[in-house]
Amino acid sequence: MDNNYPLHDIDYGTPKSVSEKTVTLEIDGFEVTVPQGTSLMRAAVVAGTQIPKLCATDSLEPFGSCRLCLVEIEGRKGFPASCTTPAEAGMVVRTQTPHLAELRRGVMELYISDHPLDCLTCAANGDCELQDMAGVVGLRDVRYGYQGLNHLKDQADTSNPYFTYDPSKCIVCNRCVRACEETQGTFALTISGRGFESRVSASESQPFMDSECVSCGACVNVCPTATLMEKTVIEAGQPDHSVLTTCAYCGVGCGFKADMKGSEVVRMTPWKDGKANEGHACIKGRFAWGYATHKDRILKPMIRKHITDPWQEVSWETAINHAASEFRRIQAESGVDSIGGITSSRCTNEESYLVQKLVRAAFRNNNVDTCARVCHSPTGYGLGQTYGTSAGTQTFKSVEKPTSS
Amino acid sequence: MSVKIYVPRDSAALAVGADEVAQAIEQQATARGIAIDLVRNSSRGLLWLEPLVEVAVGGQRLAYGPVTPEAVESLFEAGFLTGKTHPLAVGPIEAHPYLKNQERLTFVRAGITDPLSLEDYQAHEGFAGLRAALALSPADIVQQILDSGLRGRGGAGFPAGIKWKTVLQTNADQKYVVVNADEGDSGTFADRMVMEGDPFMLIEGMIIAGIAVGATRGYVYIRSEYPDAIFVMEEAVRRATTGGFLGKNILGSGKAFHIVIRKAAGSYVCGEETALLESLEGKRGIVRAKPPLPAIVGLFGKPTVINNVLTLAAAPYILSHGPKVYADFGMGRSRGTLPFQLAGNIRHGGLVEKAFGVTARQLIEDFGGGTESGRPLRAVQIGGPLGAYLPDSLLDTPMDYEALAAKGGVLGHGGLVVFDDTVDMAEQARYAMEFCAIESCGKCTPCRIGSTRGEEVIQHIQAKPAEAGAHAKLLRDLCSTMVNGSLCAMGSMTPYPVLSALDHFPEDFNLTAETHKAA
Amino acid sequence: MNSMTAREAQAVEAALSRFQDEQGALLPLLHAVQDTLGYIPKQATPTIASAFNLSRAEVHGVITYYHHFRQTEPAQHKLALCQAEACQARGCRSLTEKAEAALGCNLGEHTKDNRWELEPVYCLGLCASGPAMELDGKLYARVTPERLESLIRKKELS
Amino acid sequence: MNAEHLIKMANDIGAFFEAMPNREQATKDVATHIRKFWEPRMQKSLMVYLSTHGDAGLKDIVRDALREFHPA
Amino acid sequence: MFASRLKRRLRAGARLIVVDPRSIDLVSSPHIKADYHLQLRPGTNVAVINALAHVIVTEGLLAQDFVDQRCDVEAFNVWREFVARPNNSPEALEVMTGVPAAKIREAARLYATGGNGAIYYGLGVTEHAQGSTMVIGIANLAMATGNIGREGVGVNPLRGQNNVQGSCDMGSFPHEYPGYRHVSDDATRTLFEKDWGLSLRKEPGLRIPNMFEAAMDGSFKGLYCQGEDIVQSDPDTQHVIAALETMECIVVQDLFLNETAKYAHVFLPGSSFLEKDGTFTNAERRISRVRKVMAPKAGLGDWEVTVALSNALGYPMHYNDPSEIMEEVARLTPTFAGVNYDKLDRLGSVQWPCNDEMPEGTPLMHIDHFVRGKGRFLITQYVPTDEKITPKFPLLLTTGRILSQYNVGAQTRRTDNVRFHEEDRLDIHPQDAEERGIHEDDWVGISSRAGDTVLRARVTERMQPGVVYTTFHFPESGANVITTDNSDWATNCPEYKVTAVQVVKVKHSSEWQENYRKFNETQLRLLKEKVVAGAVATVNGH
Repeated sequence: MDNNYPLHDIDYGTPKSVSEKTVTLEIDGFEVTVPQGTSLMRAAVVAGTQIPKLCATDSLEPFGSCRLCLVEIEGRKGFPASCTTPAEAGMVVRTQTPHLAELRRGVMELYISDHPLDCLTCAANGDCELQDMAGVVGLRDVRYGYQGLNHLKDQADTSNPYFTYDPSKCIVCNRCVRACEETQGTFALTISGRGFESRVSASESQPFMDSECVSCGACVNVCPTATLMEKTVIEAGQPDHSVLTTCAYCGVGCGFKADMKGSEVVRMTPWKDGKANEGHACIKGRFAWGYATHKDRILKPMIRKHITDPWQEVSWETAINHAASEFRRIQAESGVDSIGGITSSRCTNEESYLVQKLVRAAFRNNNVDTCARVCHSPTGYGLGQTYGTSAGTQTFKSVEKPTSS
Repeated sequence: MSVKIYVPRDSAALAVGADEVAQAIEQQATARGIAIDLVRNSSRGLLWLEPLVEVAVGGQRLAYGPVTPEAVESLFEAGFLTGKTHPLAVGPIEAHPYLKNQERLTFVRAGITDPLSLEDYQAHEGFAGLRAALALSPADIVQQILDSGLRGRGGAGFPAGIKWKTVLQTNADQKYVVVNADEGDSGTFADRMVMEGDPFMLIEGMIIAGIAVGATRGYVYIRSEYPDAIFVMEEAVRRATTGGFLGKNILGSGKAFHIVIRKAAGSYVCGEETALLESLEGKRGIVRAKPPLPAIVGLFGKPTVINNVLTLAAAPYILSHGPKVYADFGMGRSRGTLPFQLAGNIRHGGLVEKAFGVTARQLIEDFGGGTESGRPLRAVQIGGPLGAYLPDSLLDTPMDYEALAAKGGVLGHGGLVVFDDTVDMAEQARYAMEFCAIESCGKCTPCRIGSTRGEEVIQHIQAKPAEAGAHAKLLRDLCSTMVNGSLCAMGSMTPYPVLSALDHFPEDFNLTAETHKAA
Repeated sequence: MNSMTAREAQAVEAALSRFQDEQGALLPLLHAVQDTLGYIPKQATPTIASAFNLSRAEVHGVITYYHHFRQTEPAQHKLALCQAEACQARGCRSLTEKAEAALGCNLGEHTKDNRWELEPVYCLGLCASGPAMELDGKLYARVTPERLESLIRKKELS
Repeated sequence: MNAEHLIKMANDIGAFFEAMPNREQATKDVATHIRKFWEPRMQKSLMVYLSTHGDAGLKDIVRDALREFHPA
Repeated sequence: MFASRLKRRLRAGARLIVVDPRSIDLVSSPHIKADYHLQLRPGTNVAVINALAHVIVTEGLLAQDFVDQRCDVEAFNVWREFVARPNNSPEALEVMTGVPAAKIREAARLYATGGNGAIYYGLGVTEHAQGSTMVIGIANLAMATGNIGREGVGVNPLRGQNNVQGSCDMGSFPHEYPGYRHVSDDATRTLFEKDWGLSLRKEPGLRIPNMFEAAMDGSFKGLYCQGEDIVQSDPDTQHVIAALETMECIVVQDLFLNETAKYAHVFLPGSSFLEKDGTFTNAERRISRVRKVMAPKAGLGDWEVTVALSNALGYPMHYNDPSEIMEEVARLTPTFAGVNYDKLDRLGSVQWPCNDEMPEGTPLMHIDHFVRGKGRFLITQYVPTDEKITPKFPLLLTTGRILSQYNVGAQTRRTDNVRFHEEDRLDIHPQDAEERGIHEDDWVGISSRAGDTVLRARVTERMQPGVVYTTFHFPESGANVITTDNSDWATNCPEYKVTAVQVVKVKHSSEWQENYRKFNETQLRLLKEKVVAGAVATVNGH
């Protein structure tokens, strides 16, 4: 299909800085200029280098917990985390040195010492950042063994109909907790306990369905492992291609990637560059798309004489000709104005346009209305009368504009 | 005229029966029909002598200690009220070499005054620093702190004046002064002694900082293990407010400052400044990534001076005596004095305030009198649970941030914990990892998982001598990951005691010279 | 969901009325509840969360983070023995063994009849006079095994 | 069409415009609104009803506005 | 979704005024606390907006410069005189609205002086007898305070359905061509007549409620209904059904046999959004592409069905692809002149107007001047709704939706979302519940002058005393059996938000529900017993 869109977007690690001022620095010998406030991690991506990372993702504020993204900066002691260190003019940064390699391997060795070794049968196989990073840092051995204290026996929570939470695979990167706070604003997740016992907890360490979770999927979206995972992907496996589209539920019009396996949807992922939603979504668009293949779908045209009659399944041609002849008959008997049409706010612009054209040009009257009648027709009237346009005045993003005028 | 008798109420005295002693003294006095004026002072820091009872006789304070309730009757019998001798007699306390040989700038009033008496405080130079500060511009106050060379006493040793300056120069509608009184290091108790023994000094230091940087609210974050300090500080804030030293109009200056005492809830990491701020905000006390610095984005997102108790407690002296007097003490970049705390297996445990530069050996032998057990000293842990264990051979190192660091040591909060030769250093190393595992906030991976693995690896070394070499290597690699990779000192310094034990006492780790070298 | 007992509700209400409007005062509130009841009832989490404009998750996260806070009723007597280095240097390890033997429960546990709980504590600030401990809120230093046994006996009789 | 409904709808329109200070303009606005939004059948039904039953139920402004509409 | 963005801004320090009869989550939820919750009585919106305007005018909080430069000053003066009248003061309206005057005053001051002020609203504004008046009142308020024409301000309806904006833009209203041009406008009509090759009518057509009226009258007998379930979603269900039952040919095009299809004579299978190419226009006028990820399951796309019907009716339509439909829209609609699929593919999306002047679209409207030229104030006399409480119907019912369900629920009820919202419930304040002996989970009968139904009760302090609430996601709930035929004076938008009702504890479902159950069983049986393809179709006309 020519509609294909990359399955995985580039992850810049930290959000874009909006500063108009720029700084120029050197990363691994390459000069790069970025807006002031840009993290070293993001600047590195701009310069063409992906610094290893697990807790950072560009939809969330930097957190600095995984310690894989450490770098060396000339003239500075230690190994600052590139996600939380802003780029400064004149900095000379190295993202790959033997010492950094050793450090990253050391951290990965710790991660894997408390992680199941079931990559091949894991639902995230092929789409797991932990797996990727183990490869990137060249982890070859876990000298701690696997007999130490661990969470491998933690039980998965499958209470949510759309995704599972498997704490045995959790690396406590806090991405889910932060997404629930920063992206969704529900604060349904936290970490319970501390130290080695730190565990992602829905509300009061409850099953997700009993918690404050509203199933928006933001946590699932940012999870770098198989800890929070769509059940559809667990069942069907990883998608093989992706098509950009727009959610058909509410008036926000979220951009989505339909992640496909052949002609089957396996996941709807909110599109990062969708301007209405910027990578976020709600339970409906994210998960409630199964109706499209529901057994209740009627796939053959049907006709009947009276509503007390059984339906007759017929060909498209028969059905359409029947409808047309009925309409013509009614118009002949009761006048041109005795029929009409209703367009749907659920259908596309093109479809709505055609239905109103059908009414005006083929029915030869203006008896066309839309279900917007029963919701927003006063908006159209009121704003039309006062401002001259029957529509909202701003972009959604406008709400994020600071208060001062 | 009634006789003035002093019985400390510092918790180190209370824990060994000071209240019972005070009660016994009152009973005896009543029974004998003697009028006494019993003052509950604080401790002077000669803790092996607590409860240390003092009697004011002829312009001197004569001390007896350690006094038990049972010994009180004999003290009366012996005529201690007129300074007569007794087996527990210590003599004129101020002449005691332990005290006489100190350089007390911060602990100048400790044990002398009634900690909660505003009159007593002011009679002993109290609030002189504040009055001096009120006559200065904020920038001038900050300059005096800079000139004094005062460095943060919490362990990191960052110049206090630079912090203050940053806060002063950051514009905000609200700024804060936060006192880090989460003194969780084993072997340290100087903060506690300041708060219990001279709380107005800390309050005065906070007000000075507030005026200097433009903050009107202050918080004191005190660990929940210090109930007495919390009680005394709360009472002191109440009294200082009533006395016009706190509130909307400090001493009629038109400047405002309010103090809230907050109790911690059992988290060592909350002694790290950003975790402390999280905790004050009512959150999980996990460490924030820096930048931004608390001086710019601190408590509730506002510019915040966050200093240790001893740091702020030094401010009144600097302001009242001038920065030069203070800076004249010390050595190198470590200016002024540090209240050292002698703890663990030591004969004369207590608080010794000395200028930087004194050696550990001087502290332990000259002041501390060697081990309490009388057995040979084997190791001293300096700077709390994240501090290195030093063997006897390194005890002549001067106590100065840089000089100690050069020897792999950490001055930290100035606590020295002495161990005799019965100590098992592998067990001490294991404990360091265990403590980290118990207290890790869980945010960063090297600390969260590394501490648990560290404990396991050391257990392995202890249990399987044959594999000690390979595991010692793994332990060193882990320590390197923790040192270089951790987000805060909890993870990055836990390896200090571990590695120092491994380096100086390999025999305790089942290592031979050969396997030790290989690891 | 179970609701709080009248006593619990009253304690939570009283604490809320003191701290609800103070910025960031979740810890003081939790302390106040625990100081009154000896623990923070699990059922109080939703009430506290809504009063503080927090989620239940956040309150839960805070309560479980701090070792001082507990959600179960404490034993009748609490003995906390310092386990930190300064007390180690002065024999806290053997003192702990004594306590475990005397009470019949391990460190970090409580007795079967819930009359005693034996907790570790990491530094009471009595490092020059260890081993130190806290028994039902009162501090003791230079504790000898004999002294510990006599204190336990005294509590048992009371 | 149900005349009662139509009268109510017309009066509701009248109620909005009658608050305007310029009565002449307001009356015109009522008429314009009906013309622009009511399908001819509705306009006609109302006019027929009024011509047979009288306009007692109408607001004054609506009555004035409807003068422009000629009964079918 | 939008709430997440809004809350982010609130957490960053923005202040919030909530006007809602219910204590919704936005009033108080983690890290969100409204500065003012104006908890008005349902149906008094216009009174509240007038009171807010009164405070702004009489306390000198107007953005006079903005008004002078940007608005029709004469109309403004009329408005100012109107809202300044004592009968529009918060104090005068306090008893009626139930909102303390002082709160209104403080909220008005905050909106007028708190820096950028933006208004976001949903159906609580529009679905009233005075829905249009309220929208005008909101528009007035934004102009009076200069909160229009730059980032961070504005008037923003939040649309319930994916393409509410688009279907209106596309000329779905009986009085308007695409681009909101009246059918009586000769120039526009001529344009379409030329393009479509025939003459067009200049009188407005029937609106949905008018269609029902005309059906009852016998003058409306055939309907082509694409993707809407009027039986479940329109008010006064029994009236709607009665109207449909009189009709001779109802053609329903949908994914499922929805409630309306149960009254239909022809069922044409529809396609889901996954099966179609096209565009949706969201609440911010953003036109985004919908892309086909699978072939239409029924063989034909929705647009192809409409084309086929038109062809069968003798008006031939020729399109090879939906992009050609958009080309026609662009050709005939000035605000869409610059829209085409290539551009949408390139930019991701564009916001109309998109034309030569604004080739990449218009994120922000009314920057230097209003689209109509000068902004026009209109006075907004408060007219109480006819739905008033009486001894027989002493409570006010207001209806709405819940996050996990979508409108009539035809889709979401067929997903696991039902586990988040298994049934429609009646929310009732503890005081009202106690008076009636109602406890949580009890079955309660709700009756209005339109009809009655039975739901289970949820006793909650989110409600104010005297007001009850339910959702309408499940057909068997019959929420719209209760709602009346009252509607907005200007547009006939139904007054879903105010219905006088009584609520009593009951043991059985309502008569309507019993009838519905039987009817539904019959219809499902008729579907099951359908004569399958291959059999001879012998449906003849009348």
